[in-house]
Amino acid sequence: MRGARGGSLRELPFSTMVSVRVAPGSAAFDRIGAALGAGLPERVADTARAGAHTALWLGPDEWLVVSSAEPGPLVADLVEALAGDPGTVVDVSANRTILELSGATARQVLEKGCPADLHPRSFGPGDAVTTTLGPVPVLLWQSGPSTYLILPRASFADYVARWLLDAMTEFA
Amino acid sequence: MTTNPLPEHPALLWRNPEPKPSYDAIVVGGGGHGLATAYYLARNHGIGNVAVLEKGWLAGGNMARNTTIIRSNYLWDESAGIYEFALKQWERLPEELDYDFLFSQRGVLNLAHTLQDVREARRRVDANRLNGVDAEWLDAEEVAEVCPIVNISPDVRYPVLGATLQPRAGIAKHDHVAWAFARAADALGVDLIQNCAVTGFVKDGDRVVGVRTTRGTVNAGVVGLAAAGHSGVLAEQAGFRLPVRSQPLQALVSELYEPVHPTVVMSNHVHVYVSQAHKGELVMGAGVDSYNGYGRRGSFHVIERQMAAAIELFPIFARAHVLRTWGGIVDVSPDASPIIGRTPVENLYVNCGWGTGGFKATPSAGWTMAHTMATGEPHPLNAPFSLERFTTGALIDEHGAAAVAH
Amino acid sequence: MSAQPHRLPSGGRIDRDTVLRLTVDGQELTGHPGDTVASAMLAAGRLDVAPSIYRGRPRGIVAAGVEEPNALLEVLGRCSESMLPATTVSLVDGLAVRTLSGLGRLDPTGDEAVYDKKFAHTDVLVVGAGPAGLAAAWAAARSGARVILLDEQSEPGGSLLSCREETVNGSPALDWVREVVAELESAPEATVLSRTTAFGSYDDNYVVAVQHRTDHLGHPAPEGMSRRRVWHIRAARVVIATGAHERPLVFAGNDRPGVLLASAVRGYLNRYAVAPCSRAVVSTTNDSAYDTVTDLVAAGVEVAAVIDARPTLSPRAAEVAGTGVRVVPGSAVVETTGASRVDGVLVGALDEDGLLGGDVEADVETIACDLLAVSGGWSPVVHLHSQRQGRLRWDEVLAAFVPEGTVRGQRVAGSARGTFDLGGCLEEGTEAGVAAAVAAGFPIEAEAPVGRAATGEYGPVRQLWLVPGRRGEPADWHEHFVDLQRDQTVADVWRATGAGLRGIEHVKRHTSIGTAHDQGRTSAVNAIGVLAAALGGTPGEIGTTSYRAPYTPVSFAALAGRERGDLFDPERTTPIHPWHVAHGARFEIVGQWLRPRYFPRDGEDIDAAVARESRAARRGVAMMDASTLGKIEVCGADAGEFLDRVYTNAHRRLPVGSARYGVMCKPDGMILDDGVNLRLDENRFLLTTTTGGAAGVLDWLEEWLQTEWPELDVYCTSVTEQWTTIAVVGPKSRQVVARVAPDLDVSAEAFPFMTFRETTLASGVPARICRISFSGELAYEINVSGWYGLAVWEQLYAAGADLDITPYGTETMHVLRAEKGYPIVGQDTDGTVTPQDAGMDWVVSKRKDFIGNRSYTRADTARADRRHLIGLLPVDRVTRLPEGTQIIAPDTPVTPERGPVPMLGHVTSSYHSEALGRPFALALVAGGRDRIGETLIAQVGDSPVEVLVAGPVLYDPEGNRRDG
Amino acid sequence: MLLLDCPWCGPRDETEYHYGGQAHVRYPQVPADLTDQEWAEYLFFRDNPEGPFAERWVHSTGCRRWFNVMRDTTSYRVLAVYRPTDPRPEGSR
Repeated sequence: MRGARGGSLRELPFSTMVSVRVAPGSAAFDRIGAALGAGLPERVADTARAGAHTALWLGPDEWLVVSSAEPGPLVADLVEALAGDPGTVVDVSANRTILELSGATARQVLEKGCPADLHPRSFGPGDAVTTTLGPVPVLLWQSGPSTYLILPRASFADYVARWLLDAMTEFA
Repeated sequence: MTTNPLPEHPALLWRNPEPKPSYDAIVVGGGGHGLATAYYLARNHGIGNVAVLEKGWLAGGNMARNTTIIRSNYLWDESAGIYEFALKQWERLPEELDYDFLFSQRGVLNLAHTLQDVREARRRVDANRLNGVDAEWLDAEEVAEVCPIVNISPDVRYPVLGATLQPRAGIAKHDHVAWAFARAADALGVDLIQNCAVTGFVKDGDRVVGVRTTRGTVNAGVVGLAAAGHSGVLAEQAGFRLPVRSQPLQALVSELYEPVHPTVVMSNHVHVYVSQAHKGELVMGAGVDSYNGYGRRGSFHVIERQMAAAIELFPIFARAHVLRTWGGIVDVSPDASPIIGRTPVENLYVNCGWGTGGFKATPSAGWTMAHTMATGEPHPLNAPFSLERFTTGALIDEHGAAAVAH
Repeated sequence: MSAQPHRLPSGGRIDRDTVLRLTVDGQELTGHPGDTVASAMLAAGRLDVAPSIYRGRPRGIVAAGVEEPNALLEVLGRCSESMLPATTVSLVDGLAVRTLSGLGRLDPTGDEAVYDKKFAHTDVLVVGAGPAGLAAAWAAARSGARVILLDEQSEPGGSLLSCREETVNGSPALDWVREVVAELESAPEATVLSRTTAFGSYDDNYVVAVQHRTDHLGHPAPEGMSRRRVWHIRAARVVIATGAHERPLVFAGNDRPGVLLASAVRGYLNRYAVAPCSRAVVSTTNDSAYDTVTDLVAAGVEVAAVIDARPTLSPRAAEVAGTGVRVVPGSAVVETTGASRVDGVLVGALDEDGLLGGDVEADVETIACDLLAVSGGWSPVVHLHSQRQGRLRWDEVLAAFVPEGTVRGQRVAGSARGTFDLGGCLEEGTEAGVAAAVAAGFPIEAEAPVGRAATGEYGPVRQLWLVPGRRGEPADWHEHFVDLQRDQTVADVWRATGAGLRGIEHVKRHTSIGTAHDQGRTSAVNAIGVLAAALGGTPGEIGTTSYRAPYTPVSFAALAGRERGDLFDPERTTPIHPWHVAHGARFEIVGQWLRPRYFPRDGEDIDAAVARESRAARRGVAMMDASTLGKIEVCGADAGEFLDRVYTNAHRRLPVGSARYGVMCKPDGMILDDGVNLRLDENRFLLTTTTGGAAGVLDWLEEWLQTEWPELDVYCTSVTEQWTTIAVVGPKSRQVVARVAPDLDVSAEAFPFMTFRETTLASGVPARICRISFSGELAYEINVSGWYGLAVWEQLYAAGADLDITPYGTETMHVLRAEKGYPIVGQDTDGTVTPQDAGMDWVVSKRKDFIGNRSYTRADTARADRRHLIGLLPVDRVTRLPEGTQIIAPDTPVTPERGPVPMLGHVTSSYHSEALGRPFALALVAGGRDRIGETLIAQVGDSPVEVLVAGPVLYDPEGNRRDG
Repeated sequence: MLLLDCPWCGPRDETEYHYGGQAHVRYPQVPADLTDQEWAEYLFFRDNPEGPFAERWVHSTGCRRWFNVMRDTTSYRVLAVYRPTDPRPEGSR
């Protein structure tokens, strides 16, 4: 959907997503980082991008890799990098839906329901945090100066999309 | 329009005596339960040399903060027994205490929104009826007949599929109830001592013989704790632990409105319980905050969610105004049922763990606690509610039937 | 302009060029933009509002702000709103209102306005845009810090909006206000919000405020623009600059229309250009009312006298007296006269104890007037400070409760902390703003603006809590009002103390003083003073009642925000949901999920549909969307060990490629959840949970892993939505599965029960197919990525079309599983049921420990007569027992009126079985397994129904059908 | 609305967390060795002090990590936040 003041919302379907759990600082951690082309980020809100893959920090030993590559080969590569060490690699491509909200008013739309501090001094392009939007837990990832990716669990996607469209009405 | 004020209180409520050095019995906590305990010690057991020690002002804790719902439609036999006994007392207390505390048997509806709610509700109705508790199952249209402002549209997120109705349930004016017990206890010779905090217990071996207070040490034959949220703190002073957690519970009232809500409606699923009190204010409970807290306040999101739920069920409330919110400290037990009985300390008895539901049980809590203190043995009604049940596993789990036991 | 006879010819912050129409109680009035309903009423010469709530006494406008106790409105319209003070409702054209007697009306018309929220984070939050707050925000914003300035009024300025002669930095004060606001509005990180009331202050500087966004517009709001917005503000530092409220005086007839707060009179004169009278008397205990006096004089209103309770003239009083105004010191108004409005006052002299000296009747002077302006001193607005447990101190000199110390991260500035002079407010505000910015990490220095006002230093205050009546004792003073809205008087307070009450909380409850719409803004401190007078002692010894949010009332709808209607609560759906909708499914709510309950065909009711769906599953083939089941991947070298600890049965030796049913319990031994678990490889399991239990089980596993067994090499990943799960059930299911999964050998030998296979479907979709059955029939569960869930569902539906493959819902699923005696956690269990109770001793390992095991040897848990899950067969073969029906022993007298009827248990599940051709039930019955073969009574309402106790497995007890 | 400082994610609103009750209550090594009374203590009995209290929280909508908080149950003020592997600060229980 598009609005007069430049706000738009769309779904980005069929992105590969892989959940990675591994102990930070371990050899497997380094191998997985290398396999992705950029080390796994180690701080809250950090993301690391290389080529088709972006790794999003979810927790001290948990990442979500979002990629334009095919799920099967990527999972296989990462499993190989883990090499049986403690940790896990799980294909979760269908577990979440990716909604893209963009436009000059995007931040204002989100601030109607997201308690995270989205002010540029605190949050900017390349940052991603787990938070809530209205009553729904989401992964919120700012992908550009006025573009945000919102990743709810897929079963909530319809609600979140309706919530966002409602919040955008004021700026339409 | 103008309206009628509440009935006047009696000209004299109570004396304000100084504590004596010694009493036959001391009740720690001058809330509804403590005052009722003292009253029944004097009335039922002839023990008038009793002091109620209250650290603040009489009935200033949860008694002053609750949403005044009275009902007895609990699931388990033990609960039905003690709450129904209380309801029968409520029905005679205005006369017995000669005090119009605005007991209004306007009925309580417990709404069902899911098939699981319906199963649980019908189970409870059937159990209630066999336990001698009045209970009916209503379908959605019948709900609307009892309470026309309930939204029974099938097109809402959690449609009303039906409700249980306890016609004899209702509300009373909380302060007036406490004052009625206080006045009656005072008249029977009980000393009601305010601004008197218990700071410790005097023990002779394993036996309690008195209490230390901010107004000096007072000796006692027996001591009963009726301190709700502070029970755990007192137990620790006496040297034992209780399986209770003290948590904030918030509630709120609106401004006064012309009557629109003739009954009491509770919904566990959407999480609302609301009545319209005599003056016209909507009285509504919010949820229990998750954490331990003695701050008599909770967090705002709990209130916000409560309002969303209220409007979902009662669209007419949209433009009502929240006038005042507040918090109390509820002592929540693992099975959402109270603990009334002996403690590991001889001659020290406890009445606690009522969580969010103690007001309605005021008469039976007082009655059974007085019995236990006077005789050293539990009354049949409170025997199942012993501390020992947590060891044997004989819990009285009211969570399933009433996640919120208001 | 005759419609506004009391409008002054000039001045005021109103737009005289625009005339707005207003209807009050049916009376048509006019006003201007900038007016409130109250100022427009006063301009028209209308002072009176609806009579008082209980005593029906005439009442009039008293105040000019939120503290108004009398003038409450119902604003009429499509959906009316009640209990809004006339002093706060901005005038818009065509506004129609009704005045209320303290009792509102709820409009049954649906409220279709939009309400929303806004989350904001700021370095400095300043509450109140009066002189102190403006100075604070101005200073803080210069640092570059994020600053939010809130104010409840229609424009910034606070008390300065009502001023006349005050200056800041040598210019008229309102010029300074304009400059500061302009500077703030141009600062990139500053936000100025008017019509926004901070009503609640919560832990860690979380302040909530409601912004009124549309009512004042006078035209419909743009679509989607919220009528009210609740701001959730997390602030590093908070400056509270909320000002003070003036107190009225307590004397006989003080409720008569025409008695107004002195500061309100000033506001009407200067802000709204309304002179609400022609001849005024001013009665005061302090200097502040003298500004009202000089303003009245400047506006051409005759001031008949100033009655000053203080025995000697303060410098300010003397200054005003020097201008020719008659000032009567050491005196008070003891009574008002007049029918529906003040037409005069009686003035008496007070001795040093505050009593009327001498011959009361002879010494009282009558002064004619049409307005009495009163000032009983000022009460700082300490609500936000107090809501955070900030302490208060009684200040004998100021005669006010003032903040004592500060709340962490907060400062109170200006008259909110008892600094009542303009210069002091500006200095304190600046200092607070600087300190807040510095503390938030934005170093700055700023020099305070210099403020000057006619009243410089705030002079002495006389504490005058009740002006004696001319006759009788306090217990008789039924016209000395303490709380106007609640109609409560000095006599009422005396009655409370006479009953034995000593504390303000008890007196409040006895009298209801302070509980009205205004929450005691004009009455609370006076009540404390009156109580102090009754009991002896000072107000400080009495103390205050608690301050609670909200500061001013907030509508339910504003708090609910968007969480209404369609957005009330998320509906969780599976990828197949659109298909279900398109095929007419009726849904059941399970947790937040919507699940198809049944798929009626034309004209079918639920029973007919379920019978048809059941037949298909038992005789042909049927399919169900089981995607809502929770799914958790558990990986790691210790995964098997971990599952052994959390499930009652062993999982460590489960072969790769196999499935096992598992039950998990709480430490108290009661069933928590269940599901079928797959071993994907040596170190990987896939657990399933109940639909409602998914999130809780994941949390449960993580809790044990992280807090008790961090040494275990185990990682849990929720994959609930990753997999779409489709159950294909029935004797013909093998055919259907074979068609969509041609690479799979689906023979019973090659693909036995409780195993699973990975394959690729004919459509190219990778799938994991399990031979699991929740019905006792041959059945498969096909798991595919959610991306392909709908497509694979449609493929299966097409592949089985010639076999009449039948989609079914949860109702049929329940019937099928109940016929086999499989319990549903949460339906056949209720948190008090052990696996043994549920007849699943077989799933409880005797060889390993697990969470809950220890509890089974406790006295109650070990009882033989616990309630067991068993089957019940109504003997009449007709009655379908309502779920929840209680079971009693035969020959039990059903006489509840004579005492509780002993109950043995209850019906947990009950259905008509198409397969058995009869109704049946599952029930929890005391000692049930020892009663098999007995006849018991199911008490259905008043009707006893004989039921035969049976084992729980009623259909195919031999298990012959699972392999097809 | 408490503001809790997750050791991994930093300060977040209370609504992102779930409460886990008293900290430092270990699951018994061998439950079978406990008397019924001791087992009951583990199951149901917890400290409930008025004042500093060491309690557990989990950052449910964030990093899903459990951690400990020392909080005053009267003022609600957070006195310390520490990881499960860190020792309990002085002065709490």
